Amino acid sequence: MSEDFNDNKTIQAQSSETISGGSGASPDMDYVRPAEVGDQDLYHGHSFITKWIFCQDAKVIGVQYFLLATFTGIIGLILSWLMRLQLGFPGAAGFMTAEHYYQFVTMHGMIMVVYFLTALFLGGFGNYLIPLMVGARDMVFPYLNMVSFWMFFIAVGVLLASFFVPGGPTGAGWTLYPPQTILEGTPGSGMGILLMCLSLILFVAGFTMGGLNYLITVLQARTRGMTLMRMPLTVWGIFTATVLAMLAFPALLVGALMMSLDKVLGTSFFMPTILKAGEVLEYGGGSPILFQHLFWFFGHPEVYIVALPAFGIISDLISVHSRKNIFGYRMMVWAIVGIGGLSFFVWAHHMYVSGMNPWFGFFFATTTLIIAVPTAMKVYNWILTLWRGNIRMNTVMLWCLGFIVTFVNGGITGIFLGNVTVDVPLSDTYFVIAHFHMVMGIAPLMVIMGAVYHWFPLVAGRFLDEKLGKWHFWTTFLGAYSIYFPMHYLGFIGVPRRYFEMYDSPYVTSATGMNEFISLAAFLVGAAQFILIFNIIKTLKTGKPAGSNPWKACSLEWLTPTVPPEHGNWGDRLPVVHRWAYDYSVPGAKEDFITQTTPPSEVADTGVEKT
Amino acid sequence: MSDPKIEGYVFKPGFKGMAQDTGSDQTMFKGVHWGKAMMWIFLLSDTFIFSCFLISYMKGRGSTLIEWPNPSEVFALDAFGVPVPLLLIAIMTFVLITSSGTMALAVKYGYEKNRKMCGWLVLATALGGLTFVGMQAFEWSKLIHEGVRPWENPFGAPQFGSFFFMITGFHGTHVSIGVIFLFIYAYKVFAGHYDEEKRGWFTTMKGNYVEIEILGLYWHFVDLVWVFIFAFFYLW
Amino acid sequence: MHPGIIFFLVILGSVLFHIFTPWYWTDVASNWGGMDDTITLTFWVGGGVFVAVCLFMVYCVFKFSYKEDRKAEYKPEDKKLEKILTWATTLGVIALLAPGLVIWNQYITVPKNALQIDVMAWQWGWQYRLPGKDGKLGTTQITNINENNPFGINLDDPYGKDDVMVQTDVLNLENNKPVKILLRSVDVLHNWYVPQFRAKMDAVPGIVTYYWFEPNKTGEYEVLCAEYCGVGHYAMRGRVIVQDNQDYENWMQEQETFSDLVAKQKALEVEKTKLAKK
Amino acid sequence: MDETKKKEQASTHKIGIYLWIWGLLFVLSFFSYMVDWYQFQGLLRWSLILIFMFLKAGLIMAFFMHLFWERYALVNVLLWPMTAIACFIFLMVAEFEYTVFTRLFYFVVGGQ
Repeated sequence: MSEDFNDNKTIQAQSSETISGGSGASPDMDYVRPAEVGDQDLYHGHSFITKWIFCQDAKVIGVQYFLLATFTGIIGLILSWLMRLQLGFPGAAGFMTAEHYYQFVTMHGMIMVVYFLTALFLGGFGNYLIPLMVGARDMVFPYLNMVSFWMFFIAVGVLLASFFVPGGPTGAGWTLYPPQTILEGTPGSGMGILLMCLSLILFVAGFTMGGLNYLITVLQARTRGMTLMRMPLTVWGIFTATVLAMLAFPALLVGALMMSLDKVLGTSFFMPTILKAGEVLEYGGGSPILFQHLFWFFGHPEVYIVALPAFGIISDLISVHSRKNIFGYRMMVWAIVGIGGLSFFVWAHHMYVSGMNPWFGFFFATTTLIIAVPTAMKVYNWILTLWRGNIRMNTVMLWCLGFIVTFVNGGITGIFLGNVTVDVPLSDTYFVIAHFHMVMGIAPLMVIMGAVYHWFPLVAGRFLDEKLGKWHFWTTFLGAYSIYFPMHYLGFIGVPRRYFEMYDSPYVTSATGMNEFISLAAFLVGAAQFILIFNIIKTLKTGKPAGSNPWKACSLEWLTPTVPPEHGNWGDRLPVVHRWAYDYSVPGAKEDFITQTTPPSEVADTGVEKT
Repeated sequence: MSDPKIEGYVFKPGFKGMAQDTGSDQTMFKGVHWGKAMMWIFLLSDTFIFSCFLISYMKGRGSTLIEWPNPSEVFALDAFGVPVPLLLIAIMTFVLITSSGTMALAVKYGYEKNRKMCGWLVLATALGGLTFVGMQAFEWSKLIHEGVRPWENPFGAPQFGSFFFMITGFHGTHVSIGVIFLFIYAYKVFAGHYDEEKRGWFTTMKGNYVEIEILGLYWHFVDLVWVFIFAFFYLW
Repeated sequence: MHPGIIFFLVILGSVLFHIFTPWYWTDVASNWGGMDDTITLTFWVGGGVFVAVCLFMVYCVFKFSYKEDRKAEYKPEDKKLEKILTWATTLGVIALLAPGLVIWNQYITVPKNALQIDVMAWQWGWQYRLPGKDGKLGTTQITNINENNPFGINLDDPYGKDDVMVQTDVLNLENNKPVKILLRSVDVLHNWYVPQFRAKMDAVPGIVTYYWFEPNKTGEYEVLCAEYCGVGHYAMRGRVIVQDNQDYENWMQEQETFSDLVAKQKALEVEKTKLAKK
Repeated sequence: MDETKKKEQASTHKIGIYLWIWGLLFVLSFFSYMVDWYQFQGLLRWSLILIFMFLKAGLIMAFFMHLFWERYALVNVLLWPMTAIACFIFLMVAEFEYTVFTRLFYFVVGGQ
């Protein structure tokens, strides 16, 4: 090995060859190593089918992911309306039986967490933004990327098919805890649960293909000058989330497979001896807790699979629209990586009252509260980015502010639930529902919406309508906050979750009014999302043209030769990166931003501190 | 392999080198082909799958009160009238390690652009894999014949059969997929796709002998998993 | 209207809601008042952070709104400030965690004098078994369960003979006497939860789980199932009556033991065979 | 052309090392088989099984999969996630011991 090492004679590349443009004040200053890997060959589609359907362009795949995830999300939204209708106004919907209610609860949860949020952040934003932001022509394996989307498509198809099989979709709760998941007495315990498991397995397989793409693109296909520590935080968030997904989904896959075997073959992985309707079933010796461990070994990283891309994206949005660099970039990166790593050591905080080994409580409470520190640091850095900034109060910024409020609120209630003692009275109550909807429902939704308003000018070349956007924001934010903030207090009373009819002890009857109010707010918030759809349709044709780099951002995705970027992204020459993505308001600079591709010699007389 | 040569980049050894590679632009794994990096990350993910299987197996076996069948006896085979413990498993291990060795040599000859040697060795690996799958099929049918089912078995805890069929089945699927790809790649080597840098069927990338190493990684991983299954399932 | 005002009103509204809410926890009726204290502590610390962060945000929104002629500050990092914030957060977290762990330690350490109660759950109901004069519960097996042996007590276990069986969903408890709830389930997951006692734990088929508490207010309380267990989950209720020593003893006298039941069944059997013979 | 060929050959290893490792793997497999043949029990069995297993796994990864020659950046990325697996294993051992304890205590042995 050491011999090989000595052979490494470096050749100083000719600087004239490597400078990209530049005034040439000091060539050495602008030197960037030549490319290590040759330019990527891409398959360019010719027909409608290869250009828009079976397409290998990551940007199109990203939009496909976005649209399909949104479609699935709307189904999840409608299910939530039906649930809230039953809870707020029992009996208002005649067809609503307990079976249906539990089926809707289950499908709502699974759709929103896996098929909506995960697919949208990683499949949607990941595909669109990663190649653009790291300066690649496309994902490294475009064909695999295409297959990934179509696997997702099939997975969604299988999931939705379960609505139409005998017995309907599974109604086991999105956590799918055995034994009840596959026993009579739970709706959809026949075909429903099998299709759910199959759909999850397909999703994991498809996602693995996409995930490998995202990871290798970030690790191995960055453009010249793009170091890891110059990447926008969006890429960091999506990248780390993908790492988590690659390592966490296996546990879900294994759990789903074993549960299917329990159902189909009658194995007893998760099934102990069971007495049902006076008869002892042919199961024995299995361990229901094992499934819970497998599920949450996946499930907790899954929370961060949703949260980390949101953290990354929001950091970029806040920075761009405050015209100020993100505060403590290094800290932000390490916080993302640290949260990601720690998330594999906290899973059983979902299981404090599950009957697992009671001593685990100490371990998991400690690790869980440790994870609160990097998370808090991120929050501080967001508001410190606003501080002494020059804040544009547009729709994107409003979504960011909405995110901060809801995320801090949900994060704080997370500390309640992560601390083992406090969790005991609150777990399995509405407090939990309120907490996770606030922190991984509403907060990521704020980010998605902010990101849509922010990047729509890039994707479509036109601005979304600001006025409609503000209406959209305020109804969503105020509505969602008034759904979930009061809901915590139902949990304090001790109302358990997953009740078809609200628990009507004397303590709760007083809360009927609040329940109705929550339902009304839920209808309103759901309806408000259609403002966005209307806005998109309206502005696709008539919106104000955006032109190049409309927000005056520094990062690479805005610097493509054409808007919207075409297949291959960069025209003839890949960009060369000279600095991080956050050089806003540098003293002495002509404008209040310096793009990542600006060579140092051009801004030699400004006060740039970090490159 | 050894450090590649990259224009304008001085390699540092050890952890310093790691910090430098990580902090550099363009690539983190210097000189590592995209496909190879992908295969490594995929194998990492697959490691988690097999780990979850084996951890579940440990949990399941550890918490049952019914006695676990003694694998040494269950998997014994009569040789000339004498029951030899784990005989078939020992031969299977031998076959798989043999095929791993031929694969390793195939990679070496591939990088040396020795088309003939590489092709024959990949083919030999494929045949080894096929033998392994065949023996596994024999083992399954023998056990099924003896009354072992995924849900019950005459020897003890019912989970024995469940975990046996699930884990060896999942591993066997990996081997079978590997065998299919080995045959395909043997054909590609003999046809000279890597010498003339022919593009693949589903990719725009140029053919390169690094693909043999990528396939090799997968194949060695299958062997690696077998090492763990052998230790935990058959020897425990 | 400036958006900052609305954000401010949201924060103010949250605080006011918390102060004036008519919906809050029920009066604690067990020894787990410490849980309420940790919640209150978390509220003070967490709520303080929430309000501080959000108000700071509102301040920034007002103070640093976009102006054409202003340039934002350029300061990529402030190591000192970040260090201070990290340590302050760490301290806060430790302050929250430490009492939590102490009380958890109490939660999983059952006092020696606690009365053991076997809570058996099924879809969808509860029944209870208390130790007899020997103070010990007999072992059980789900496969033993039949109408003569509703709890599946192992017949060869001497401790099981005098076990007191409560085959309704009403359980009586003695005030100020610690009880250890031993949970088991014959089919799926359940959770025996009385909001006023604060404590809860899942009943898991195949194993026995436990928790303990000491009721300290007489009265009648409702038992809820707090772990989803199929379509009947929302209606799976029970009742607990906490009584003073005398009432409790009286109630205890009325209950049937396992050997009573066996004897009764045997007598019935004899009667039957007699009738058949006639 | 000549130079590039030389370079490529320098990047592969001598055949001897592969044959050596190959042989070692056979020997180690034989040893672990012998653990069962001689019916070692208890701690000895476990430590021998684990030692041979890790040696075999290590040899395959280090030489057949070339990890020994890879740069630390790759090696570290591959090995750090194993801590999560280790944590999972460790906790599941504690979990199955607890499960089997409650099963024995409440369903078989009794005398509480």
